[in-house]
Formats: sequence, C-alpha cells, structure tokens
Amino acid sequence: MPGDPAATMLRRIQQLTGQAPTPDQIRSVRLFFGGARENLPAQYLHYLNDLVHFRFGLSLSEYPTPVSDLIAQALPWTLLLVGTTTIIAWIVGTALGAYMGWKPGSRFDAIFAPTTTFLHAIPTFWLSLVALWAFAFQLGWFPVSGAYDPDVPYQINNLWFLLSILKYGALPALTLIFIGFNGWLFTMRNVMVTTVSEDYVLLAKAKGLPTWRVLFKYAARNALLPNVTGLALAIGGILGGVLLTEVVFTYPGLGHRLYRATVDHDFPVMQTIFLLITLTVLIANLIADSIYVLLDPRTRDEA
Amino acid sequence: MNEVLLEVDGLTVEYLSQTGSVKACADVSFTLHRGQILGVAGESGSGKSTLITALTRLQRPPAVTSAGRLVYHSSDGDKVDLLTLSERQLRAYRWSELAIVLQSAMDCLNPVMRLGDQFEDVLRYHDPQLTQRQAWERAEELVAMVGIGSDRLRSYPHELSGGMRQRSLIALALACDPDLIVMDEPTTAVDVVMQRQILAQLLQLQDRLGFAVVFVTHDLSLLLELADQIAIMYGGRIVELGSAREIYTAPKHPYTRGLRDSFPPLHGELTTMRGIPGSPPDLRTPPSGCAFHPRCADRLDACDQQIPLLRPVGRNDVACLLYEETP
Amino acid sequence: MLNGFLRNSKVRIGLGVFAAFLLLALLGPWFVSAVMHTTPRTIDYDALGQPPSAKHLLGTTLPGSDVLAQVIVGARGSVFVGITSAVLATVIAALVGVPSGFLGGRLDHGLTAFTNLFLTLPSFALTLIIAGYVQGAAWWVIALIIAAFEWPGGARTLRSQTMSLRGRDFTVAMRMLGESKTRLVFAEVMPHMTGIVSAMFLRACVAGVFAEAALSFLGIGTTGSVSWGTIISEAQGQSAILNGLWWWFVPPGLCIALLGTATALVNFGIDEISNPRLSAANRKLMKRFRRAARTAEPEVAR
Amino acid sequence: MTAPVLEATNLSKEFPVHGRGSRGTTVKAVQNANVTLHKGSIVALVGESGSGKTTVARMLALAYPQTAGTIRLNGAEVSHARNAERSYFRQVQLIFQDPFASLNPLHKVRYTLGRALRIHQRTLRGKELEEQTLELLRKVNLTPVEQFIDKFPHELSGGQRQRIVIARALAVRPSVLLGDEPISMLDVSIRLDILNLLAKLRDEEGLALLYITHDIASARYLCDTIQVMYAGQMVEGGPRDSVIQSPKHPYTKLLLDSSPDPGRSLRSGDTGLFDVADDLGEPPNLVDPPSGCQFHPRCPFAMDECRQTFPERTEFPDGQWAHCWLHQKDRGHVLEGKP
Amino acid sequence: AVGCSTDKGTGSSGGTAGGKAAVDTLNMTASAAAPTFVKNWNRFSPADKKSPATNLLYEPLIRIDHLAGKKPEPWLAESFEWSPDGQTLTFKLRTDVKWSDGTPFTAKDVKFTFEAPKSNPKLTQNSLGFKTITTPDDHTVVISYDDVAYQKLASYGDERIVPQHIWSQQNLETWTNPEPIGTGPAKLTKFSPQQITFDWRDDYWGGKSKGVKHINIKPFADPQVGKAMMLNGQLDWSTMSWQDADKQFVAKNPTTNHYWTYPTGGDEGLNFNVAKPPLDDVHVRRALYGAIDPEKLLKLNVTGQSPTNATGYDAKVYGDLLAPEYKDKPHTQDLATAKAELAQASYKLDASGNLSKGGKSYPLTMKPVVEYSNWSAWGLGLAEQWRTGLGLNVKVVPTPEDQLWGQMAKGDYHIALDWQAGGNTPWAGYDGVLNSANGAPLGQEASTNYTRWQDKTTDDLLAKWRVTNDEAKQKEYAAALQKIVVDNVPFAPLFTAAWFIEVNSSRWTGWPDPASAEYVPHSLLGPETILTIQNLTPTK
Ligand SMILES: Nc1ncnc2c1ncn2[C@@H]1O[C@H](COP(=O)(O)OP(=O)(O)OP(=O)(O)O)[C@@H](O)[C@H]1O
Ligand SMILES: Nc1ncnc2c1ncn2[C@@H]1O[C@H](COP(=O)(O)OP(=O)(O)OP(=O)(O)O)[C@@H](O)[C@H]1O
Ligand SMILES: [Mg+2]
Ligand SMILES: [Mg+2]
Repeated sequence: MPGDPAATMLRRIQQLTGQAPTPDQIRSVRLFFGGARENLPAQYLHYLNDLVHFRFGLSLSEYPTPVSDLIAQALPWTLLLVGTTTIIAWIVGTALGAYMGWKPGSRFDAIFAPTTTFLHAIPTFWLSLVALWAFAFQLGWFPVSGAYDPDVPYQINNLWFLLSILKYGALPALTLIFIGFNGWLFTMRNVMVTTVSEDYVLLAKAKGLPTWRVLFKYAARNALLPNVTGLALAIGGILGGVLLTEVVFTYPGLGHRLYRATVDHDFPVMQTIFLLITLTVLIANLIADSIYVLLDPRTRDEA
Repeated sequence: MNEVLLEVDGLTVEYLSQTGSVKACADVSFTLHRGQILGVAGESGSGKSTLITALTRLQRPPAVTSAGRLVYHSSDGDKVDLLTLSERQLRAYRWSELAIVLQSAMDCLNPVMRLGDQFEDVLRYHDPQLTQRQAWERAEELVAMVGIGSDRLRSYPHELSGGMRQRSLIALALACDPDLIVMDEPTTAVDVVMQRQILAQLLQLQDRLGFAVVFVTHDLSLLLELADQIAIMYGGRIVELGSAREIYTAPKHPYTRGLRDSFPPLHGELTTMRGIPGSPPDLRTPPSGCAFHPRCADRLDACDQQIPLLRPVGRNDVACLLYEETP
Repeated sequence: MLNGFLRNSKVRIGLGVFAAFLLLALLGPWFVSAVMHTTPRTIDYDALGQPPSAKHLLGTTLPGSDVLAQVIVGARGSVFVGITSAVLATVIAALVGVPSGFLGGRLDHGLTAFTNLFLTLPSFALTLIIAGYVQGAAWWVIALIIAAFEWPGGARTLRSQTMSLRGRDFTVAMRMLGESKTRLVFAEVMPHMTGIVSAMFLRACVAGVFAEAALSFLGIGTTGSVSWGTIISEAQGQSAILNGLWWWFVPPGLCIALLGTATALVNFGIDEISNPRLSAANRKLMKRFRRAARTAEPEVAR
Repeated sequence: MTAPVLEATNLSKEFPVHGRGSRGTTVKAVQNANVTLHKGSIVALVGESGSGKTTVARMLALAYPQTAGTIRLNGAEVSHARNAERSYFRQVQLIFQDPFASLNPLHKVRYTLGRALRIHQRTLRGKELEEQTLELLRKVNLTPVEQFIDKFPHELSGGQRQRIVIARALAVRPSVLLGDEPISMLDVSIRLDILNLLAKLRDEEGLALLYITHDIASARYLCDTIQVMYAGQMVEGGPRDSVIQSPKHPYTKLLLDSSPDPGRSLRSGDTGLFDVADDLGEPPNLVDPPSGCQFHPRCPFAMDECRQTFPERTEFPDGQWAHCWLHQKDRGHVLEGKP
Repeated sequence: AVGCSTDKGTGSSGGTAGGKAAVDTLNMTASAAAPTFVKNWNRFSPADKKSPATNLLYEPLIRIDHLAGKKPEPWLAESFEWSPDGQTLTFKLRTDVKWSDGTPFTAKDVKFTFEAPKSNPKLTQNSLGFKTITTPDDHTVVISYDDVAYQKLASYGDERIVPQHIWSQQNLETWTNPEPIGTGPAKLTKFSPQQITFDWRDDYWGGKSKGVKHINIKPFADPQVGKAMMLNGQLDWSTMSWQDADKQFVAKNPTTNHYWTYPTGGDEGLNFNVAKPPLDDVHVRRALYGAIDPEKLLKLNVTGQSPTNATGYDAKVYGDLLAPEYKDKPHTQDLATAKAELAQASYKLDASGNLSKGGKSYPLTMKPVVEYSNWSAWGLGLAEQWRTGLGLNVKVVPTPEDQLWGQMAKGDYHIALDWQAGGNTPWAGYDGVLNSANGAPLGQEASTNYTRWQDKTTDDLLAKWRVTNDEAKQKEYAAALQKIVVDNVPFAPLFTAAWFIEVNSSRWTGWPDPASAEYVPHSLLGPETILTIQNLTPTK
C-alpha cells in the first residue's frame, strides 16, 4: 500500500545509520504503525470525535509528540511571515494598481503592466530558489534557512531575537511580496480603470475637488472593495498559502510542517493542519462577507 | 438678461482610436446668455454628451478637444477661454461657476458616501471657512429646495428613490451658486410624473436664482416646453438653432422638421406620421457632405459634397444648403 | 468576434507563445533525438555540471545530462499534465456549472453546495496530501488530482454566466418560440461562453503546469519522467543552488513563467475585449492622444 | 364584437423577496389585472415604471406562472404543461423592449429566422425555407431582403433589428403579439416606422396586439383601446379617445398632464406644463403597498374610502371604465376642474 | 554575517576577555533532516532516531568498534562474558556511573530498559531476544538465552540504558521525555526549535572533555543548507554525503575543511530479485554485474566512496574475515566475460534490447530511490553501461523510498539499489540478505531478504556461524558464504557503504582522521561520538 508511515520511518532509520534495520526493529515499527491503523473506519470516527473536542492526537513521525505541540511551534511563524507579507503586498499592489488605473496608458502604466504580468506568472518556489541562490548563497546577504538566529536567546522580549527574526524573514518575505503584489495590482488597476470612468468620479472632478481627493475618496475608495474582500480571503488562505516558499527557505512554518507530514505520511498532523486551514478559510469567508457589508452600504440592508 | 455668459466658438471634439478619429462634435458655436435655458436636442450618438463634457472640460481619453474656443464671461466682467486654462486654474471655475447634472443619478452619487457628506465635501472645499456644522445646514437648505427632507442627508444613495437622487443631484449642482448648469438628459431615467415635478422645481429655482442652463435631451417635445433657445444636433453638428416656438412652429432644417414630426401629438387630430426614414449616421464612417443627406427628402445634388455652415435663416440659424442660395 | 479576438495584440502574442510551447511539447522529444542526437538522460562524462557551451547550449546537469534536451522534453511532461488537467477541469466545470445554472432548482442547490465545498477546501494543500498519498503516480493521475481542485472556480463562473445567459432576452425569445432545452443550451447559451471557457481553459492549463511543477519540486509528482518541475527538483536535490549551477534550474522556471505570461496575456486580451475601458489604456493611442491635445493647443489659444 | 383571442382575468403576481430578514414577504407586482385582446385590434397598456406592465406581458407570454387568475386563449384555459406551452407559443409571441439584447449576436438573420420557422414546421428545408425567410423579411419591410438575410445583428441598426425581432415572432404565424415597449430603445426618428409596421400587421394580418408603453402619446397614436396601470393595479381603461379626452381616474389625468405636449403652450387656455410644482411624492413600495386605492397617498382628491378599500369598477358609456371612489361617490366632476 | 555566534549576550561564551570569545562551544548536527526540533527523547518511540543527540544523553553497555571488525568493547559495562555454552551473558557494570540528576546507575536500570518493551508491544522492540534478565547485585546483569546467542552481543551496542527511577513513572507510549536525564556527558541546558544546547557534565563518568563545554545541535532540512553552514563555519561537524566535496568543500580551505568517509562494513549495490525471471538465471546476473564499471559511476556522483569487492564485505572493516581472493579486488568492469555470460544465459537478447525466452520478452526495470539524488544518478549511469556494454535495455524507474521498500519486500521489482552486508556483525550482514528465513515467496513480505535468495547450503552455513565462537570456524563459514555470493551474485556490491563526515576544524582540532582513527567520528554512533567530542581541543 502506498503511503506507509512505517516504511517511511524504517527507511529513515536506515538512511540515518547506514545500517539496515534488524528484523526485530522492522517488526516493532510495523506493529506500532499497523496497530494504529487497524479497523480504519472505527479509528476514523474516533479521530473525528477527538478533533471536535480539540484533541488532535499524537504525531506519527515525531511520536509521541502531540500534534498540537507541532502546530503551536509552526503556526506563529506562518502567521508572521505570510501575514506581514500578504498585507505589505496588498498595500503595495493596491497602491500601485490604484495609481496605474487612475491614468491608464500613462508611461508608468505602460511599463509596469507587462512587467507585472510576467512577474505574476513566475512560480513562487522557483523565484524563491533563484533568490536563495543569488542573495543567500552567492552574495551572502541573507541567511539561508531558519526563522531566527539560534545563537541569540530564544525570548520574545529580546531585541536581538526580534532583529534576527527580521533578518531571517527578509528574503522569504521579499520574495513573497515581489510575487504577491502583482495580483493585487492587477485587480486594483482593472477595477480602478472601470471605476475612474464611473460618473460619480467624473462628477467629483466636475465639482472641482483636488485630484488626490477624487482619487482617494471617490475612485480608490470604491475600487478597493474587491481587493479588501480579496485580502480577507487571502488571509484565510495564509495557512495553506506559502508551503513551497517555506520549504525552499526551510522556514519552520505550518506549510513546511504540512510538507513534512506529507512526506512522512504523518496522517494526524496532515489532517489537523488541513482542518485548520479549512477552518480559517471558512472564517475568512465569513469575515470577507462582513467586511463587504461594512464597506459597501449597498449590501447592508438588502431586505 | 441679455448679458453674454458663454461663447462657444468652433468647438470640435474628436474620439481618437487606433483606426482613426471620430468627430463627435464638429464646429459647434453658440452664445449663451445669463439666465437663459438653451436646449440641445438630438438623437442618440449625435454628440450631445460629447458637447456637454467638452463644455465642462470633463472629457476623458480618447476624447480630445481639437479646436475651438469656450469664452466664459465672469460676473465681474472678466473673459476667459476655458480651454486654455490648466486643470488647477479651472478648478476655480468648477462648481462655483459651472455645475453639471448628468443623466443617471445613481451613477453620479458616490455609492459609499452619505448624501450629506457629498454635499459637505464640495461645500467645504469651495469655502474652506465653512464649519462642518454650517456645511451640513447649507446642505439641508439645498435639499429642502428640491423637496427632500433633511433627514435624507444621512442616507446612502441606494436608499433613495430614483426621483430623489435626481433631485438631490440638482440640489448638489446649486450648492455653490453657479452661473451655469449644464444638464445631460437629467430626467430620462425617471417617469413622466417625476420628470414634470423635477423640471417644474428646476424652473422655479432658475427663476429665483437666475442661473443659465444648457439642457441636453433627445426628447424634443420636452424642450419645446422648457427651453428658451433650442439647438438641434445631428451627426455631431448643430443643424438648427432658434427659439423654442420658432423650432416648433417653423422648423427650417429638414431634419428638425422630421424630428418634430416624430412625436405623435397628445391632443388634436391624428394623422399617419412617417418619422425619418433610414437611421442616424455612424460617425466612424460619416457620410460625405451634409450628414443628413442620405435620409433627406429634400436633398440637393451638392448635399453629398458640401458641409453646410450654420447661418441665419429667418429667425433661426440653419445649416442647410436649401437655404444657401436663397437671398 | 473571433476577428476582434485575434486583432488584440496581447491575445496574438499570448497565443503565439502558447502555441510555440504546444509545438515543443508535441515535437520536442523528436527534435531532441533527431536533431540534437541525444536524450534528456544521456550522460556526457566529459561535461558534468558544465555551464553553457557550444556543445551544450544550456549547459549540463551534475550527472552530465544536457539541460536544453531536458527542458525541451520536459515541456511535454509539463504541458501534457497542464492540458490534461485543464481539459478535465473544464469538462467538469461545464458539466457541473452549466446544468446548475440552466436548470436551476434543487439540482442547482445541490451542485452549488458541492462546488462551494470544493471552493473552500484548501486546494494545494489537499492536492499535496492526495498526491503524497499516491506518491510516484503516473502523470495522468497527477493531472486528475490537479483537475479535481481546479474546476470549482470555473464551475461557479459558468454557472453564473449560464444563469445570466438563460435570462437574456435572446434565450428567452428562442424559448418562447418553442426551442428545446438542449438546443437552447448548445446553440444559444454555450457559444457565448467560448471566450470564458477558453480563458478558463488556459488559466487551468497554467495552473496545472504550476501545480505539477510544485508537486514535482516537492518530489511528490510523477517520477521517472522529465518535466520542468522534476528538473528543478533534481537541481535542488543535487545542491545546484549551493554550487551555483544556475543554468540547471533557471531555464525550466523561465519556461513556466513564460507560459504563464502567455496565458495571462490572452486572458487580459479577452478582458479588454469584454471590457473596452481596459483597452483605452493603449499606449500608442495615448501617445496620439497627447500629440493631438498638444497640436490643438495653439489653435485654441488663438 | 368578436370573441376575444386572448383574455386574462384577475391576473395577479407576487414575487418573493430575497434578502436578509425578508422571509415570506413578497412584491405584489400585479393585482387583479384584466386584459382582453381581440383580433385586429391593439390594446395599449400605459403606466409609469414599476407599475407591472412587463409583469403582465410576461405572464401572458407564460414566462412565469401567475399567482392567481386565468388566461384564456381562444376561450380555452392555458396551462403551463410543456406541450401546452409549445402550442401556446405558436399563437402568442412576445416582442422585447431591447432589440439589441433579444437577438443572439452570434447568429445570422438567416439562422434566427430559420430556426423560428423550423421549430413549428419541422420539415422545412432548403429553398422553401429560404423563401419563407425572405417572405418574413418582406413582411417587416426589410427590403431589399437578400441584403439582410446574411447579416449579423451588429451589422444592423436598432430599427432594423427590431424588425428582425418582429419577423421572428411572426415566423410562427401567431395570432397575438405582445409588445413590451418595443420602441423605447430606438432612436426618436425611427420609432414611428415600427409603430406603423405594427399598425400594418394589425390591419393586414389581423393580429391582436398588446402594446406596452409609458409614452401615452405613442399609445394614442397606435392603439384602439388604452388601459392605465398604477402600482400593479389597472386603474382605468377604455377606447383611446375617451380615455385621453376625458380621463376618469386622477392618475390618468396626472399622467396626461405630465406628458410633454409641445402644442400645449400654443393652445390658449391650457396651462404650461411646468407652472405648478406640487410635490406628489413617489409611487408606492410594492412590498408593503398602501391599503385601499394605491394612488391615494398622491391623490389630491383622496377620501377616507380611498384609504380603506380598492374601489369597484365604474363603467362609462363607450366602454370606458375606472376604479375610483370619486365616481362611486358621484364626485367625478372634480376632475373637470383644475386639480 | 554568521560566525559571530557568541556575542549578543548569549552568555554561552563565558568570559570574553581580550575581545575574542574563547572557543568552548561545538556546533554540530545530530539527527535526521528536519527544519526544527521538538523535545522528544523517548527512546521507545518509533521516532527515536529523530530525537536530537540521544546518543549523547543515553549510553549502551558496550561500544562497537566500527573500525576493527565491529568488535565489542566495554562502555557502561566494565566487562561482559559468555557462559561456555554461549547461552548466558553476564555484564559487570561500572560502579562510578551517575545519572545526570545524581542518582547512581545500577543493574535495575538495565533490567528496566531491556524489559520495558516486552510489557508493551507498541514500544520500539529491541533485538536482544533474551529469555530472562537477573540482577544478582547492583552492578551485575545476567542475561540468559534459549539458544546459543553469540551473535546477539553486538545488539547491546545499540541499546541505550534509561533511568528506571524516572522512566518507570511514565506512560512510555505518550511521554516525550522533555527533560532528559541520562548517563551520557550531555545535559540539556537550552532548547529552541532551531538549536539545542547541551553542556558537558562535570560529573560524567568518562571524565572531563578536553575543551568542549557546550554542544549546539543545529537542524537543517535541506542538505544544501547544511553544506552552506559547514562552509561558513556555522557548523563544526556534520554527517552528510557531499557530492564533489573535494571541490565544493575541502578545496575551499584545505587546512580546515575535511571530508571523510568511513566504511560501515557493508556495501551499496544492486539487489537482484532472483525469484523473478530473467534474474533467476545466474548468467544474467553475472552478465549484469560484470558490465558495471563502478569507477565510472562514481564520476557521476563523487561522494568519496570507492568500489568494493564482490562479497560486499569491506576489506578494512572485516579485514581478516574476508577471503584473501576477494581482498583488495574491487569490482571492475569486464565486458568480455559479461558478454560471454550473457551468451550462456537461457535468455537471449532480442532486437529491442530486452531479454527473451521462448518468444516471451522479459523487459528489465531498475529502481533507485527517487529521494536519494546520487542513487538516481547512478541508476541512469547503470542503465547506460548496460545499454552500451551489453546492448541490454533496462528501464530506470526512480521510486519513492517508502514504496520501493514495500515493493522490494513483496518482490515487486527486478533490480534495486540498496544496502547489503551491513549490520552490527558480519554474520548479521549476510544473514539479513541471504537467510531464507528472512525471505518470503513472491508477493509476500520478506523481512530483509529481498533478493529472495533461497539456498540450503547458505542457510546451513549461516546457522553454523551463528553458534560458534571460534574465530577460525567463523572465518571458514564466512569464506564459504563469500564464495556463494560471488559465484551466484544474488546481489551485486558496487561501493562501500560509508559514513560521511565533514569537519570544519577552524575552531576545534583533534578530529580522528581515517589514517589514524581509533573510533569513527560520526555524530550518531553513541560512544564513538562521545569520544570524538571529548577529545577535541580549541584551535589555537
Ligand atoms: N469613448 C468613445 N470612443 C469612441 N467614440 C465615442 C466614444 N464615446 C462616444 N463616441 C462617439 O461619439 C458620438 C457621440 O456620442 P455622444 O455620447 O456624445 O452621443 P449622445 O448624443 O450623447 O448620445 P446619447 O443620446 O446616446 O447619449 C457617437 O457616435 C459615439 O460613437
Ligand atoms: N423577477 C422579479 N422578482 C421580483 N420582483 C420583480 C420581478 N420582476 C418585476 N418585479 C417587481 O415587480 C414590479 C413591477 O415590475 P414590471 O417590470 O412589471 O414593471 P414595468 O411596469 O414593466 O416597469 P418599467 O416601465 O420600468 O418596465 C416592480 O416593482 C418590480 O420591482
Ligand atoms: Mg448622451
Ligand atoms: Mg417593463
């Protein structure tokens, strides 16, 4: 059967020690994992019941570490990295997009539009590799892996620790922003182009209001709606979003954890992370809806 | 009353495209006096909206004003060609001198701002001394003029009915006491009953405040009751210009005549009417000569070569070769 | 309509590049063996991990394979997975979205709920998990898995499109003439969605290529065959980045990006055709516009 | 008088309202409407926007089922069964307001008309089909016909498109045409052509026609009978001239007074359109309509009865009728004086 | 940007007199590839091997001398002795050993450790296979067997003893042992997911270290990262196979950068599935083996390994045991013989390069592990050698490791790259791959004999070897078995299996190098690891 955690574990042992596991070892490992997987349907019901009660069980590949420990260790990093980059990318993309959409066909627009098209089409993991090669391995400007400097005290109230988080997060963050802002830019630009030709923007101009005021209060304010809900959804997708980047930069976030769980066939971890991601997506959907209602009075009282 | 407010001279607007340009307004000239209502009538695509946006310098790419003058006479006697002003200079004229009302009210109000805020926005920008409170009070005054309760200022545009929106737009246009309001089909989106109410209020206000109006519509029958002067547009040009009564009773241009006869009467005898055969020109491929000649029953030989100029014929100004030769 | 479509320069460029890759996918292996006289796995012991040279235009991998040959043959792996997944995703999307939108009622409720369920599932995570479960699967299995998470967005678009088209006057008019449902769907509704469907297809195609590359990169995709993803993955696995063998992992990534750009261009073109305001942003036109405005100035100032 | 071709009695339509907190509420779009169409005559349905005109037309076209009331075609009650619908559509055809939207832009005129012909004449092929198609085009005055048959909709002007739409409706040789504002999207100068075409069809083909419009002047030009709708209710009806000369319902009068009439200021004695500017408020909200006569909040003559019950129909000579308490209470004369 | 690891107030540097921090910290790697650590030092969990540096915390009774024929040496046990019948083993424990919480180490701990898995099948089982354990006194452990059990002794080198007084209190199934207490020199002082710091115990029974006060264990998920850390000095010591290390690492600074391989005793080579045609024909196997040029393969992947002889036993590790005719005879390509063998085979080459017999074609596949890039590369190289040398087509199907494992166990393969002849004794090395008891028919899961070699003589020889303590006899049986392997080629040894070690000696010296080593400086070998660290001195 494909995807056997026991086999994975045994192979690891062999690879690590350079010695084949003994028949006894094999038997015990098989027994262990086999034992955990007998009577699958019943097991699964049991497992679902545990999930409902926030008992996520024990990881297989790090047995007997509780899954919740592994997730608690990984979650903050993902939240930090993806959270900040998503927001920065959003701000950069939205601002540039608003500017481009305000004057479509301007020189800025003409240069940026094809560039961002291309950037947007670059697979993030590949750009991460290239960035890693150029800036970490070749130029040595950034560390090649990890989320913080292990040689400083691992304390949140330590300035050096916080600074090292910045330094270690910079390259993955920059890569994510570099790719991420393009999507926002495009929706913003296109919505902005459409919004700018709305009559209320024309009227705002006719009112003699200064340009910036028209741009922000009338055009951008309205064009922002899709991007704002998009942001809410993106934040929902944060947890599952940047698995590949985390893998490339060996950033110890949830994506990396999920990847490892997949490779190790660590089902409890996989399922829990998956559940977590799905939940956040659902919650984000709800939030996006409420934000929309908040921002667009038209949707407030449909009744 | 006879003081000149705006002289439009040879105004030409083109829409550029990759394949060429469309002259949506060609050589338009007229003079507007203070307190006067000028009606502009024409069918779809005749260039009415283009004219309006050019008058207010609000046209967007790919529209370009390629020729003409727009001389505005301020109340202090200064004359200025609006076309030569920079955006910044123009701002001094916008709204305080020159306001605009557009066709679809729903689209003209910022959907995410309360009505009152949209008043306050413009009021306080044009009069920075105004406090928020004062601005709000002024807004209440303004909407009261068009028969809207002050509590409505707290509403968002979508919470208002079509008629209310349209009226609040007119109130908004009056905010800075302009000398000229241009209106692009301000009542096509509302019903006749509401239209009547709105226009009645407009006329009252105009009577009281004395602003001039350029009123654009495709409904000639409406203009005949509303306007002092009427300009008939066809294919981007003014083909006839005259008083409302004259246009109704003695139209000179064959198109004007046809247009007048396209509206069946509400009272009186019913006869079979023919309208105008054919359809309006596509300005991307305009007919040579007079744009109307393919549809014209009185067409002369020269009509497909020569673009007639607007010249006085009787009490009207007419652009038609039929009248060129007559002494 | 098709004419306008092809007149759009973005569409033309995009389709051109796409077609080029398609050709590469079709003829690549033949080209490599017949013209380059090599295979992507041929070992050149004299050039192990060598930078680009006359003999190996894109250099060689650490185990001495020609990178160019790998990239060319890899196009087939990548593009085929992309296209297969896109075909599957588009078909599923159409089978779910169109009936749901056209017939409405309880069927619609059911299918919409089903679609929404898939939409909320974190697709890449799930793709990864499933692909990890069937590790080392054949390429069409990978395509199937990718398609399974690619269709819901399309189904939703098609559903809303169908719904709007179903209510459009021309469809109603044909129904009122007594036209049958099948004919309404195929003659009135579907032809209007060719634009959307082809845009969707292209998007799905690139998404498929991306997903395949990502999975291969993680070592979870197809094994044994060559695709752009496996090239990058092998480079990564043999420390190409540490050792600076950039010619090994840069070309396949560029190919993916190029393919992505091509489809993005086509989609932008389609957007522009359906929303002409977007194409007002034409640079050439803007130049003319500025020139016209400038020449008008002296006349105006008179 | 001949028997009516299409007759609808007490038609009502309620639309459920969607949205938060609105479970179970409905829009009462049409209430107890009666429409009777006779061969060779045109009934005009006028009223302001939202009064339910389109809803009536669509119910008559079986686009959706009525909430209450019956529709009779040639005396037989109409059901919504699929086959019954088909044969109904052979008799009754709807013409849409927007000629741009009601033709599939991807199909040539030949296909559109050909399909329409073949749906009910399945065996029609080749030359015969072509001949009939050309005949249709001739009927709607699209000459020279050969020039139009191979055109796409976008190659035609609005008026030409509307003719194609009419031709398509005629393809099934219907006895009833329902026109929902068929000219309101057209250029002013070409509207009359379409109206004249409809009049011709009535006269030559003996069609029964329902002409829906909010432009009372065009209704007068075309129709034989006028019915006025307000907020989902039929408030007045009757022969064209009687209704226009002496409206019996305050709303009809208001509508007439509000309609532009260039001749008005020239006729001595008539007040100009804009002399009075009393605020009459807005049409009612149909989700929660006023009780009694829906017009009472805007009616200058409103009485207590108006606020409580909807008035019975009052019949006048010439077949004119109205639903107004003024006549029930014998106060109809107030309408003659200036309101 | 790195290197400056001891400033920023970490405190680990102690006195920073003279501006330059005194070197007292060793940076090393010590677990499977992982981006982060979790606190998990439960050695009865199947994930034990992932626990960082357990071998510095917990120690076995004996140490296996990996450099000299895997001979057992005393460690926590002062001495060990077999009863004459080879069925009772007596350990005399050291008396000076203390757990890091101060509790003395006694025979109770040993008994507990060995018996614990028996009570719960879910705990990782040991391979000791004893009948009973008795503890006549606090420092004696007597273990009795049902059978002659000489070969079991080496297993005690893998079984690390845990403190009974702590572990008996815990539910061993779910306890992660977050604050480990062991006999080893290391004491956990700091934990963060990206670094674990151990201090060298002052009261370690083995004595003080020559210089190492702190040990930082660093994780890395990606070998590239580990290599970069070695290159820039973030790591002093690591264990990765480093392709082209001479160029990529050593050459960068030959005085400080070292890359060593130490043979583990066995080999990396090909498993032939002898139960599956056409590999059931010995001539086919010989032909395949003979056509291989291991030297050339190594060019594809310069890992520092060298070709090994046809027995699979490494000449250095098993020196005396290796029959003289195979010693110093690494396998080389012999195309002529290979072709001749193929000609003798009952299968014939057909036009498409497949073997066929009786009109039936038997296309061959070869499966390397997809995750090990060097194996994949070798796989392709092998296929090419067979194609060019014999005209034989072998399809290379890189397979994910866990799948290949299952496929090999079930016999669903033709040829696969694997390790052979490894194990903690030479007997175990052959027993695992050759004993029919460890095999199974096709389709059933074999435990370790994936080649499915079934041979009465082999089984007999293995059985005899198992029960003798006589070195001469052992040699005799070993030689006979070697001949069987060489003649029948159930597997084809290619390279010596090796421990890969890289050292950046810019901060620490005293590393054993292969020429002079007395123990293997590998970070996962328990006592040898401890010895290595203990003898390091700071670079002047
Ligand atoms: N953005 C544009 N690009 C190119 N041509 C345009 C554009 N906008 C308008 N035109 C052309 O300019 C001409 C005049 O348009 P305009 O909108 O001024 O007409 P209008 O009289 O206001 O018509 P309507 O009654 O439909 O509002 C039309 O023929 C139209 O084709
Ligand atoms: N499908 C529907 N669902 C809900 N409400 C509807 C629907 N169709 C129409 N209505 C409502 O029914 C009322 C009557 O609409 P209808 O379209 O019949 O008016 P109309 O007289 O044709 O107006 P117009 O002149 O604007 O075409 C309106 O209040 C409208 O909002
Ligand atoms: Mg207009
Ligand atoms: Mg309607």
